Amino acid sequence: MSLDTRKLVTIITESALEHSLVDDFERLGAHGYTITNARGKGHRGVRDADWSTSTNIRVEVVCDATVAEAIVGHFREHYYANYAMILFMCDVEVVRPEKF
Amino acid sequence: MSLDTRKLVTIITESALEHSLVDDFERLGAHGYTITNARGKGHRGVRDADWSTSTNIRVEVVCDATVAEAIVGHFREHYYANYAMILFMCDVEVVRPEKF
Amino acid sequence: MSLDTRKLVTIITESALEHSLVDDFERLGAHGYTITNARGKGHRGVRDADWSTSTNIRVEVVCDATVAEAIVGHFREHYYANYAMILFMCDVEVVRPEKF
Amino acid sequence: MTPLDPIVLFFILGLIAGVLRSELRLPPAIYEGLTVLLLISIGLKGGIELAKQPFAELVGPVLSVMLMGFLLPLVAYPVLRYVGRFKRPDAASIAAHYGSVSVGTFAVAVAYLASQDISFESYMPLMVVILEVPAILVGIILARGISRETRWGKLSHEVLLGKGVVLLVGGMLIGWVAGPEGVEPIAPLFFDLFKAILALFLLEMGLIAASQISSLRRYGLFLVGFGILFPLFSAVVGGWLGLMLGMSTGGIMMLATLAASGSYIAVPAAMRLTVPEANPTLSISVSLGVTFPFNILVGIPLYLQFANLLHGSGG
Amino acid sequence: MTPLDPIVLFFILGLIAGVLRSELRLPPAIYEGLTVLLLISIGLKGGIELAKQPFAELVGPVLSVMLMGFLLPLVAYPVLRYVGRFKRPDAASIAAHYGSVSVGTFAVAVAYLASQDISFESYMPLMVVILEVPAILVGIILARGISRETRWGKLSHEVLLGKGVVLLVGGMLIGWVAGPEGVEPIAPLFFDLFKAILALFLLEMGLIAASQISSLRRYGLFLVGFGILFPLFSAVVGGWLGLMLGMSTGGIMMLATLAASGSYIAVPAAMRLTVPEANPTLSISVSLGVTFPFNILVGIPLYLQFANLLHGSGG
Amino acid sequence: MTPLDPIVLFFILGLIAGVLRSELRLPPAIYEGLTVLLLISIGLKGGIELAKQPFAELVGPVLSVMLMGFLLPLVAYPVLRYVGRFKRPDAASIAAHYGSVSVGTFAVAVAYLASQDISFESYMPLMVVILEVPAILVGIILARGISRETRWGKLSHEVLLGKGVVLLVGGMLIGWVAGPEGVEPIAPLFFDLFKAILALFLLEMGLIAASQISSLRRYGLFLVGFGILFPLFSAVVGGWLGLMLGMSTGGIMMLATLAASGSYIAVPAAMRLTVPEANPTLSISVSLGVTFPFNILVGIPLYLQFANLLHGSGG
Ligand SMILES: Nc1ncnc2c1ncn2[C@@H]1O[C@H](COP(=O)(O)O)[C@@H](O)[C@H]1O
Ligand SMILES: Nc1ncnc2c1ncn2[C@@H]1O[C@H](COP(=O)(O)O)[C@@H](O)[C@H]1O
Ligand SMILES: Nc1ncnc2c1ncn2[C@@H]1O[C@H](COP(=O)(O)O)[C@@H](O)[C@H]1O
Ligand code: NA
Ligand code: NA
Ligand code: NA
Repeated sequence: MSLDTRKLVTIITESALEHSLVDDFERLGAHGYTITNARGKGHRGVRDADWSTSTNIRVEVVCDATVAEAIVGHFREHYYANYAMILFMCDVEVVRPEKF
Repeated sequence: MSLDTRKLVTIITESALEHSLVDDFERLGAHGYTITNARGKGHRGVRDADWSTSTNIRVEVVCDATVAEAIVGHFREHYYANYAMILFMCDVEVVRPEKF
Repeated sequence: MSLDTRKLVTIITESALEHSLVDDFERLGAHGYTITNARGKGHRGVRDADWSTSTNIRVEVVCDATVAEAIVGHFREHYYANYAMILFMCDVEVVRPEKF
Repeated sequence: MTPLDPIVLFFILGLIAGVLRSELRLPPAIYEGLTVLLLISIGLKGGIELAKQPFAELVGPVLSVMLMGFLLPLVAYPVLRYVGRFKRPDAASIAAHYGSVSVGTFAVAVAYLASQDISFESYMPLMVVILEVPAILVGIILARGISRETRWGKLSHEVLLGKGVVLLVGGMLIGWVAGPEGVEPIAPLFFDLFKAILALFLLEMGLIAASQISSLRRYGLFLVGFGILFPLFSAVVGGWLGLMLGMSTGGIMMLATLAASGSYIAVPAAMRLTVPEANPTLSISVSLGVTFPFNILVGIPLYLQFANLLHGSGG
Repeated sequence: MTPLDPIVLFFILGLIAGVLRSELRLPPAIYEGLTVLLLISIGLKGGIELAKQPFAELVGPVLSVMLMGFLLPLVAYPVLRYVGRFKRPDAASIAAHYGSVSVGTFAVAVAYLASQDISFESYMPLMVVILEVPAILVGIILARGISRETRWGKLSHEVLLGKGVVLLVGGMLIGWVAGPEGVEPIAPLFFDLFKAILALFLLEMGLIAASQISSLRRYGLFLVGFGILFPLFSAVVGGWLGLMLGMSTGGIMMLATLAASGSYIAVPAAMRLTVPEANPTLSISVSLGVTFPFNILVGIPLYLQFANLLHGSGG
Repeated sequence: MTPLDPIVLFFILGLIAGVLRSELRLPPAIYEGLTVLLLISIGLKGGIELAKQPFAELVGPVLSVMLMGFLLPLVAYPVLRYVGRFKRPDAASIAAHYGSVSVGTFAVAVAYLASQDISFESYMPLMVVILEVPAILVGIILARGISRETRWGKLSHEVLLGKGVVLLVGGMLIGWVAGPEGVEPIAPLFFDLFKAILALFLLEMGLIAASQISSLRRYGLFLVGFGILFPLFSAVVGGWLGLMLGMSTGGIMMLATLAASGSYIAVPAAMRLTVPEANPTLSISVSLGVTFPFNILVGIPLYLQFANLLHGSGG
C-alpha cells in the first residue's frame, strides 16, 4: 500500500464563523472540508450546544502543506484575536492524493 | 507510559452507506468503529445536513495495519468510483492494544 | 511556519460520563476540551443514538505530554474496568502553544 | 382550496425564501416529525374508511395500480435514454422516481379535495404504498438487467420496512381496528392539526425545492421539460385507469395525482444503494425542483378539472 | 380503553416494526419533546386537582408510599441474587429499577382510567416523584454498603433536579397556583393532545422495547420470568397499600401500577454513575423489554380488575 | 393575565430550575421549532388584521418607529461608554441590542393583551421587523465608523433574510392574502396552541436566562442597573411615540414593550460577525439575564398601566 502524505488541519471555533471559513477555504485553495457540530471549553469559557450563539464547530481540511500554511496565516490574522478558536494539524496518509 | 501503535483510519462519506460500511468492518476484521454526523464539500459538491439524502458521516476505525490495508483495498474497489468519499489514516498510540 | 508539538488525546466513551470527564480534565490540568456526539461499536456492543442511555461522546483534549499521561493514568484507574471506553493519542502541531 | 390557500402560500413562501438564499430552515428533527405525523394521519383516515369496504373490491384496483407502477417507468426510460441522451443508469434511476409517488403531493391532494368536500376511494393510501415498490424493481432492472449482484432480499426488506410504508400501513391498520370512535381521542393531533402540519411541511419543502434549482441549471432544459410533461402524461394514464376502474371523480383525481408525482425519499435511497453509478443529483433535482412544485402549484387543480371532465363524459 | 385502544395499537405497531427491524425511528429530539409534554401534562392535571385537597391528607400516603419504595427493592434483591444467581451489583441495580417507577406506564394508566371515567386521587403524580428516590438509595447501598466513595450530595442533586422530577413537580405547582381557569388557555396542547402525544410516545417505546429483545435472549428465561412475576407481586403490594390508605378504586389501581412498573430513565442513569460495575444492559432489557410491554398490554387492565376486587371486598 | 398566569409560571419554573442547575433542557430542535411557530402565529394574526387597514396609514408609524430604532442606541451608547466605562465596541454592541427588539417579549405582550381583551394596532408585527435593522446599523457605525471593511451588502442580506424577518413578514403576507376564513383550517395549530407553545418557549427561556446569571456576576452591578433602567426609559419613549401617533391603549403599550425589549438573536449574530472585538457575553447576559426576565415579570404589566395613564390623559 503506497500512500501519499498530506496535512490534516483541524479547527475548532464558534459556529457563527461557518460561512466565513467556508469562503476562506475556497479562496485559499482547499479542495474540500468537513464540519461537525461540537461543544467544549477553552480560554473563552464554556461553549455548549444549549444556546445557539455559543456553540462550536469542528472543521477538518485535508490539503497540502502550502495550503495548510496559507490557512494558518489567514486565520491567525483574521480570527485569533477576537474569536474562540483553536487550530492544530498533523500528517495523514491519503489514498487518492489528486483529490486534495 | 508505554503505548502501542495502531492505525486510525478516518472515512468521510455519504450517510447512505452507513449500514454497508458497518457490515464491511465486521467482515474485514475491525473490532469496532465510531461514527459522527458531518457535513462538507468535496469533488461531488456540497453535502449538508439539511436534506437527508445528502448528508455525510465521519467514520473512525482504530485497527492494525493489516486490517487498515484491507479496508483501503475494499473501499477502493467498491465505493471510490460512485460515492462521495475520502479516506485518510495516521498512526495513533493506544492504551489497551488488545482491544483493536 | 514554526509550530510547537502537543498531544491530541481522543477518548470515545459513554455519554453518561460527560460531567465526570469534564471535572477530571479541569483537575488534571487540561486547558480545554471539545466534545461531539457519536455512536459506534466496540467490546461492549453497539451503542447508537437511538436510546439515550447508550450513546457515545467523542472527546478531544490538546495538551502537553505530562497532562496526557495524567489523563491516561486516571482513566485507566477509574473507568477502564466498568465503562465502554477507548483512548488513543497522537502528536499534533499547534499554532498558539501557550493555549494548551 | 384555491391557489391562495394558505398551505400553498406556505410552499410559495419557502420557495421564495430559498431562492433569495434566506438562512431559514426547519430543524431536520422537526421536518422528520412533521413527515411522521402526515403519514400517520393519512393512514389513519384511510383505515377508518376502509373498514366500511368489502375487501374483495380492493383486488382489481390494487393489481391494476401495481401494473401502472411497472409500466410508467418503462415509458419514461426510452424518453430519457434516447431523447434526453442520459446514460443508462441515470435514465433508469430517473424513470424509477417517476414510477413511484410523493407522499407530500398526495397529502396536498387530500387537503385539496377535503377543502372542496369531494370524497375519494378510501383505499388510496394503500395505493401510495403499492406504488413504492414496482418502480424500484423496474429501475434496477433497467439499469443493470436481472443482476446477481443485487441483493434483492435486503432491498425488499429496506423498501417494505421503510418509514413511509410502516407508518402508512400501520396507520391504516390502527384506523381500521380502532374505528371512528376509537380514533376520536387522538383526532385533535392527527386530524385537526393536519392542514397546519402540512403547511409547515410545505414551507420546508419549498426551501428544499428552491435549493435544487441551481443543480437544475446545470442539467439544462430537457430535464425541466421532462419534469413537467411526463407528469402530465402520467396524470392522463392514472386518470384513465381510475375511470376504467369505475372510480369517483375524487378517486380519478387522486390516481392522476399519484401517477403524476415523483418520489423523492424511498426511490432515491434505494437507487443510491443499488445503482450507485447513477448521479443522484439529476433525479432529485428534477423530482423535487420541477415536478413537486409543478404539481403543488399547477398540477393538483388541473388534475381535478381533468377528473371532472373524464367522470362527466364517462359517467 | 380496550386492548384495541389506538394508543395500545401504536405501541404494538412499534413493537412489530422493531421486531421486523424496520428503519422507523422518531428523531431523538421529538421523543424527548414528547416526554416533556407528557410530564408537564400529568403534573398540571395533578396540580389542578391538588388545589382542592387539604394538605394534611397527603402525609400518610406520602410516607407509606416512600416506605414501599424502600421495601420493594429489598424484596427483589434476594430473589435476583440467590434465585437468579446474579452478581451483587447486578442484583442491586435491577432491584433498584423495580423499586422505582415508569412515567410512561403511569401515563398509559392515566389515559386508561380517563377512558373509563374512573377518577383517582389527585396526588398520584406526587407519588411518581416520591418513588424515584428511595429505590436508588437502596440500590446503591445493596451494591456497596454505605460507602464513603458515593458522592451522596451530587447524586441527590442529580436525582432531585432531573428532568422528570422538575417537570412533574413544576407542572403540579403551576396547575396548583393557576387553577382550572388559569390553565385553560394552555389546555389545547397539554390536555386535548394528551392521548395523541401518548400514542406517538408509545410508538417509539415499542421500537425501543423491541430492540431490547435480542439482549434478553442472551440473559435467559429467569430474567423474563422475573420481569413478569415481580411486577405482579408488586402490584398486589401496591394495591393492598392503596386499600389500607382508604383510596378509591382508581387510586388503588394507580398505586398497583406504580408499584408494578420499573424505571428506565432515572434509575439507569443513577446506577451507571454510582454502581458502574453493574451491567446496564441487564436491567434495561428486562425493565424495557419485558415489564414495560407486559404492563401496557396486560398489566394495566389487570390491575384495574384487581382494584375493583379489592375495593369491592374492602369497601 | 396576572403574575400567576401559567405562561409566566413556566418562565419562573425555568428560571428556578436553571438557578438550581437542573439538567432540564429542551432539545435545541424543539426550541427552534417553537420559535418558528411563534413567529408564524404572530405574523399570521397581524396579516389578517392588516387586510382591514388602508395602507397609507402605515407610513407615519413605520417611519417614526424606524427613527426610534436609530435614536435609542444613540442614547444608550454614551451611557455605556462614559458612565459604564465600557470599551467602544462593547458599548456599541450593547447599545445595538437595546435599539432592537425581542420577539419573545413581544409574544408575551400579545398574550397578555389578549387575556385582557385589549386590542392593538394590527401592524405591530411589522414594527418588530422594522426595528430589527436600524439598531444594527447604528451599532456598527458606533463601533467603527462608516468603515470600508464592513460588507454592508452581505450584512443586510443576512439581517433581512434571517429567520425572524422571513417568518414574520411571510406570515403577515399569508394572513393578509388568505384572510380570516382562509386561515381557519390552520388555526388549530397557529392560534389555539399559541399560549401553550409560548409557555414551553418561556420554560426554555427561563433556563437560558438563568444560565446567564453567572456571567452577570462577573460584570457587576452597572450592567444590571442598565438592563432595568434603560428599558424603563425606552418604554417611556415608545409609549410617548405611540401617543403622538394617536394609537390605542393597546398600541401604546405594545410600542412601549417593543422599545423596552432587547434583542438576543438577530443583533448578537450580526454583531459577532461585524464587530468581533465586542465581547458577546456582555451584551447577551444583560439582554437575556436581566432585561428579558424584568420585562416578563415586571415590565409588561407596568407598561400597560403606563399606557392606560398616557391614553387616559392624552385622549
Ligand atoms: N486544550 C484544548 N483541547 C481541546 N479543545 C480545546 C482546547 N482548548 C480549546 N478547545 C476548543 O476550542 C474552542 C475555542 O477555544 P478558546 O478560543 O480557547 O475558547 C473551545 O470551546 C473548545 O471547544
Ligand atoms: N480536502 C478535504 N478535506 C476535508 N474533507 C473533505 C475534503 N474533500 C472531501 N471532503 C469530505 O468528503 C466528502 C466526500 O468528498 P468527495 O468525494 O470529494 O465529494 C465531502 O462531502 C467532504 O465532507
Ligand atoms: N476499534 C475501534 N475503532 C473505533 N472506535 C472504536 C473501536 N472500538 C471501540 N470504539 C468506540 O469506543 C466505544 C467503546 O468501546 P468499547 O469499550 O470497546 O465498547 C464504542 O462504542 C465505539 O464507539
Ligand atoms: Na408517479
Ligand atoms: Na415499581
Ligand atoms: Na428596544
